Amino acid sequence: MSTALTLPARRATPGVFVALALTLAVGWLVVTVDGGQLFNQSTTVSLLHVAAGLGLVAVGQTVVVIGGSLDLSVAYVVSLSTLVAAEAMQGGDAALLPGVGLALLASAAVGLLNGLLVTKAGINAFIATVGVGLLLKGYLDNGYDGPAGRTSPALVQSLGYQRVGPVPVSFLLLLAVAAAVGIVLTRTRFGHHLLAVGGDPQVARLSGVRNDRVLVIAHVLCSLCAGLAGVYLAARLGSGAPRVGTEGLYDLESIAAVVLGGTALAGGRGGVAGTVGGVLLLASIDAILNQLEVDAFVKQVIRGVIIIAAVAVHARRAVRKAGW
Amino acid sequence: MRPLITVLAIGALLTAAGCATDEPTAVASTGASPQAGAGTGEQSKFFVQAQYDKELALLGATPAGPAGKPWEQVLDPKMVETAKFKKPGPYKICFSNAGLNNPWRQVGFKTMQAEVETHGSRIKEFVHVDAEGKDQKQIADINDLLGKGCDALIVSPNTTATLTPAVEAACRQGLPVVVFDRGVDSTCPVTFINPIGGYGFGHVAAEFITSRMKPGGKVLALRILPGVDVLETRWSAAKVAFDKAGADVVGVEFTDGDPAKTKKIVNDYIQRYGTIDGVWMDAGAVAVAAVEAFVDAGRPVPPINGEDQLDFLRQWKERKLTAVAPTYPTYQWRTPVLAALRILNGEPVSSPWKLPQPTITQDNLDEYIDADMPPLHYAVCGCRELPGYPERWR
Amino acid sequence: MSDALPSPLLTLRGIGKSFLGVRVLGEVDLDVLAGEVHAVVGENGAGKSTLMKIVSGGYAPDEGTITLDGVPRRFGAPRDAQRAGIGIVHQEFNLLPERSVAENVFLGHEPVRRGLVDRKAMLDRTADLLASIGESALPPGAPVGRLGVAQQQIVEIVKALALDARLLIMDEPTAALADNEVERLYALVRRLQQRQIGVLYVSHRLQEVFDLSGRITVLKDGRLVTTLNTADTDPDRLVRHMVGRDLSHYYPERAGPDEPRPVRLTVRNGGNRRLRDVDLRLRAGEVLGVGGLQGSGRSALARALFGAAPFTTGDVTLDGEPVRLRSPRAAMRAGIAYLTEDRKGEGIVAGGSVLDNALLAGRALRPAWRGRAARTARVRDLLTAVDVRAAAEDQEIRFLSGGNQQKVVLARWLALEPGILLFDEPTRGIDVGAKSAIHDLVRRLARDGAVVLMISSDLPELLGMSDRIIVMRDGRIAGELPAGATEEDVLTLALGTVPAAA
Amino acid sequence: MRIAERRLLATRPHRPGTGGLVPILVLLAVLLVLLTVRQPDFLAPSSLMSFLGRSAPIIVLAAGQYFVIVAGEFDLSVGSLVTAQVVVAARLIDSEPSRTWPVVVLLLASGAAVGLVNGLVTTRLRVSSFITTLGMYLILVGAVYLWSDGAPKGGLSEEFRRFGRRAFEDVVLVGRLPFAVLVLLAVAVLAVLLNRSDFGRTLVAAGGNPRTAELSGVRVHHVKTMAFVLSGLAAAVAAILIGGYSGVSFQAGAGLEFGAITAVVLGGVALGGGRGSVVGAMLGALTLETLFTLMNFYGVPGALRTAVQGAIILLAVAVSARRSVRR
Repeated sequence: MSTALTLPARRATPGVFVALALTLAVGWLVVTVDGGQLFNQSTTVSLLHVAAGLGLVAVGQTVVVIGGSLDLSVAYVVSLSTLVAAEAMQGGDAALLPGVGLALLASAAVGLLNGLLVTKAGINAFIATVGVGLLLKGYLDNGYDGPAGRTSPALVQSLGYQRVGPVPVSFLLLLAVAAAVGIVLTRTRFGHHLLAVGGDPQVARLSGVRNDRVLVIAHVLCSLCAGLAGVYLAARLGSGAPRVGTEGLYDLESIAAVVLGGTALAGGRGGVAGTVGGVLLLASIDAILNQLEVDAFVKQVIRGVIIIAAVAVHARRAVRKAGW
Repeated sequence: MRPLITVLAIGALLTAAGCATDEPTAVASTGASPQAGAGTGEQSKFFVQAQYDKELALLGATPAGPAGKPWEQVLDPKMVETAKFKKPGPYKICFSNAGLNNPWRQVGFKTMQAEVETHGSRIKEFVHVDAEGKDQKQIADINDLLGKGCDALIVSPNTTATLTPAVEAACRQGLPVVVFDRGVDSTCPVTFINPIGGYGFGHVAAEFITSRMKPGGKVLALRILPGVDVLETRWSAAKVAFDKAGADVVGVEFTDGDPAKTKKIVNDYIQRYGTIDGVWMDAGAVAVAAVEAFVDAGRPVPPINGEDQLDFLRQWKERKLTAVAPTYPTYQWRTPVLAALRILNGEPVSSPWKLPQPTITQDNLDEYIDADMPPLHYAVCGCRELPGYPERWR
Repeated sequence: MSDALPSPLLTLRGIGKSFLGVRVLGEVDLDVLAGEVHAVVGENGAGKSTLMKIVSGGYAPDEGTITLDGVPRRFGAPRDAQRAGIGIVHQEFNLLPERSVAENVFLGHEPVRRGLVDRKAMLDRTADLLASIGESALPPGAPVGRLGVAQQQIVEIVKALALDARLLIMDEPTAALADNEVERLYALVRRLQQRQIGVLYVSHRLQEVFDLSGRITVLKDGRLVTTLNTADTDPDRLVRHMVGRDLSHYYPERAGPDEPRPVRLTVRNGGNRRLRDVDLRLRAGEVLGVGGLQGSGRSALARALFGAAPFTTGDVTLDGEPVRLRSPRAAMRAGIAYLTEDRKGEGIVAGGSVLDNALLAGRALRPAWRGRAARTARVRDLLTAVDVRAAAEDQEIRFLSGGNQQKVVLARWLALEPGILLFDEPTRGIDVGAKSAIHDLVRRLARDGAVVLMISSDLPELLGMSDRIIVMRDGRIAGELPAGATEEDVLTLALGTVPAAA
Repeated sequence: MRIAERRLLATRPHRPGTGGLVPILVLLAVLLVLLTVRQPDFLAPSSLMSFLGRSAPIIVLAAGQYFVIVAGEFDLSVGSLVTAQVVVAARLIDSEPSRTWPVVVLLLASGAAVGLVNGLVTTRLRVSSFITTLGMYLILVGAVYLWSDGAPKGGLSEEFRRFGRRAFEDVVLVGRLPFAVLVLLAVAVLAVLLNRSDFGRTLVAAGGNPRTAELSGVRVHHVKTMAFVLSGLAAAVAAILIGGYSGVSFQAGAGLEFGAITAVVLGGVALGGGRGSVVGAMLGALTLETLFTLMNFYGVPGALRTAVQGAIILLAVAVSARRSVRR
């Protein structure tokens, strides 16, 4: 018999947004002193574009992480999706929607495979998704020796480069997707069940939740988000790019963003808002260091330190609230 | 029951993967297959016959320009007017760099920085943004640079196709754009600077190897990664050469630039085929590892190619290898700065600006070996009389 | 069992189940009528939990039929059983601490409006359900992790009722409850009965079985022994059915009141976040019982003495010398052992072997390379001595029954030859046979000069085993009672209804 | 019935997790048979020895990773640690033979130090080890590039390189005995002893149920930190062997963390901790290496290899997941 269940932090207050505000303030100051300008139009647009790509992947990653799972195949899904979209479109606007549809369908299929391997075959998510990632890498390496296909110009125009003031359409897409996923997580049965499965699979199962189905759907959603990121990148790059996902380190960076946003890797706790904050934080740090022309290697070190420090702060807060 | 089904499903997947391997295997090991002479397989979609012919022709051409300064020379010059870009100095020059993630780019970038220093009075600011090998970031970087009041923009694209729209956007701002190393699918930049190119590299190496081994000899091709355009063109030219010479390409392997993996692969090929008659490489990064694999196995090193990295050149000399080192010279990093300054001064430049691409052979090997430089330094850097030599490159 | 009875709500016929070729249940028949409380009793390992899991859809039976309302059923998953109207209140809480009461209650069947979860309806209906069982004080929006154990128990029950359950399975529902809270549960069960809900009630506490049930089914070794009308039997006869023999006396003889033995451990003014003003003297050879309600500081006292949540104020002496019990290791070095209340969460390493579990403390405290074989041999002897029943010593401990797991944990501590043993609910959820074995052992340890501090919610056990009893309330020692005290004495102190004359 | 039950526990010799080795042994055997069919002389002593020698680094890494994983944690920093160590060694030795041994000692010490930091951050600051070691990975990669200005400098001495490259020649029975095999043997023996020692068993318990372990006197933070230190040390040994085998390169450790984790899981060790043996982990690594060699001999096209590798890993792990008794 367990002792009384103790209560950790109820809702992770979006501490990441405090960090974001601080980072931007300090960054603005430093950049200004340095003689640069942090918030001019082009910098802001660049920042939001970088955030849009990573953000879409990270929002999807949030879903699986809340369910207590993990997806390390997203980088390859992103690449796959750019190729499927661009090759289906072949530079024509007529095939725009079918192209997007096909890309999402292919991504969903990968998510389905991930989900089935994790639930039905009982393979740990880390290994299952690394394995699927290797399968995809094999397919991409074997089938493509470089960029292929052409994205439809209309998509490039709209999703790739169009913006409203300083805000790119792609970032609006990210916000829309994040809002939708946020509603799914907090307001639908699936969301409630997912939080339960991530929090305690046994409890969920005995409460009549179909754990396997919930996790499979979570993996499909995650891959769909990665696929959408792929569509965006195809629009941005004008063609399918077999290495764009791995170059972008979307697998590890998306997990970093999720964790920065306060979602626990163990599952059962967290939300999309924090993830978007985490993505913006990562992108802002990048933008600031870019302005200061900091060496890429220094950047990497700083990024590593910030990720560890942020999670340590989260952990401290959780410990203080929960007691032992 | 369910897990069983899953296991079976994965099994089926595996079998499928296994099946799919058959065809290309047969193609890769042409010697073993009945259709010998069918060659090294389907030509890459990167192969463009006209481009290939042009590059091979340039290999024999004589460059115009000052002797001894290959970074200022041009092969087959086609001058364009730049008067509309003329403006008074000093200038702010911006550089969007694909990455600094390998020694070649490191050496090149240091050379470029040194070149900038020599123009201290004419360049007031040199802004460098590193895209860390990410297309997406480089697009954002270029966009970002457009808001910074640059007088000229130098771009070394991460990928040709995907960076084209961003470069075109930069051109539309009326800014002189200079592209080097990899190109873009657009004529909007004022000029595109690069050496002869991948076909030349791959062809020179493959010709050398086929000429030094018995006809129909077994060749192992070691490649770094699939899907990198520069490397793909090198291999597609080598394919043509090997097929023409009737060489038996027993394997085309990817090493990821990892010397340990390279040694393991070479070892296994030695064990499998007894002798290997030639080793072709699409880049020099793991050439030394390949040489070591033969040495450690107690076999003579067959004809092999590397690049102009000093570790390979030293091995070549010490072990008296039968070798050749086509280059993709790092001195090309000097040229964009020169070109930008000329353009801003309204002087005509050649577009495209084709630089000579020397090959290191047994005859001129000693010229390039420099005992003081680190092992991964690229010998054909054109940097010896630049400020800060040699410390800057160490 | 007579033909005159109305047709039953649930009928089980010939239920059987095997795991890995071992038959754990066979040919079990059982009926539950609407509005009946039907108790199921038996030793640990008798198959009660397995049977309950079969009825609630956790396992599919290998043989036999389940008929609900005259319709034969097959449950592939808990979900199917829930849909059919069978709810279960688990021995171990199935609640998510981070989620609200309402979210927990409606987990798996959230009300939906226009595709979205209708949060308002969820809160309202939870409030209604709570009111219907007289618990309207419980806020439906509060996170479950903030509630006390008894309240969590109520949430469990409401969770089962939310599905309009017509049959409710209660598996050791009082295991976590203090005695005054049990009364509330009784009232609740009777209210369910009035609503014509059938209740399958599994418990080790015979008192409850007699207080609540109309009929009792006894299982032994996976088989049906008998089904009795509660009115026609008594505890002694029931126990004979359960164990197949007479248990003439439950509790072993105390040591005689001979010469006072030396004081081994004293605490003066001990306090920490959960304890205040603790003064304590433990003598060699005595069994000190600790009573009190859940959360009164009983476990906190044991944890403080064991260094898991140390005293922050006050002085502790051992054999007259001051000691600092800052960590479990320090306490272990001082010869103190602690058998935790939460066996699964804190007592065993579920995936470890029986032997690894038994060796754990010795390995941790005195790592050594030489002498390992001798230590292992000693632990083997201990495992035999405490009569652990397992297929092999490298069997994973999670496959053992609760009683056998507890014996392994005991062996782990005995291997250290501790002088002071802190037992926190050592017999909770353990069958009668294993229970008396543990009682014998406790007594024998005391006779050999050890100090035993025994926390128990089971009043007969507390009274039967202790040489002396202290009762905790609100983090303090509310009073001390000699051997021979009555249940009323303990309850009075625990509830604080009469000022304790200390 | 009762009497039958009262018999003593079957005291078969206690071998932690031997049953879990069956799948990996079967897989290894199948791969070896396939290999021998294609290349009969692969099993010749000298060929086998050189295969073992070149596989030594990843096997050593898997042994180190085992201790971290069985304790319920991850170490994603080992690959970058190997790279950093090789690059640092080259720069410090700078082809000067006399500096070999001091640098070897320094590498071991710095490997242990990185492990210590990983362990302390994970246990004391309660940062999930996935994040700790991911951060450490970024830091090490960034730092080493920064320190070397983007290109490795200096060079390794022959003395340093012999550990991974040279061998005792003309040894009876095996012919050629690479030093790396001896190092591997020593590491393997040490790892098995550690696994069976009190430290090893308490570590496994700490991975299985940290609360129980803590309350049984295990210093959970301490043993987990030690596990990270062991992983760091293993990375240092691997770095010495890899540097020796193939020289200095930024690619020296690329991807090794995933390789090691995959190997450990392939060897039947549960991610999440508490179950599996170090022998299984090392066999898992050997199996992976055998698979790569097999693909070399069968001439599987380079681009497809990852797919084959992925499929085999999924298949093997699915089979052992199915085998592990579900209740």
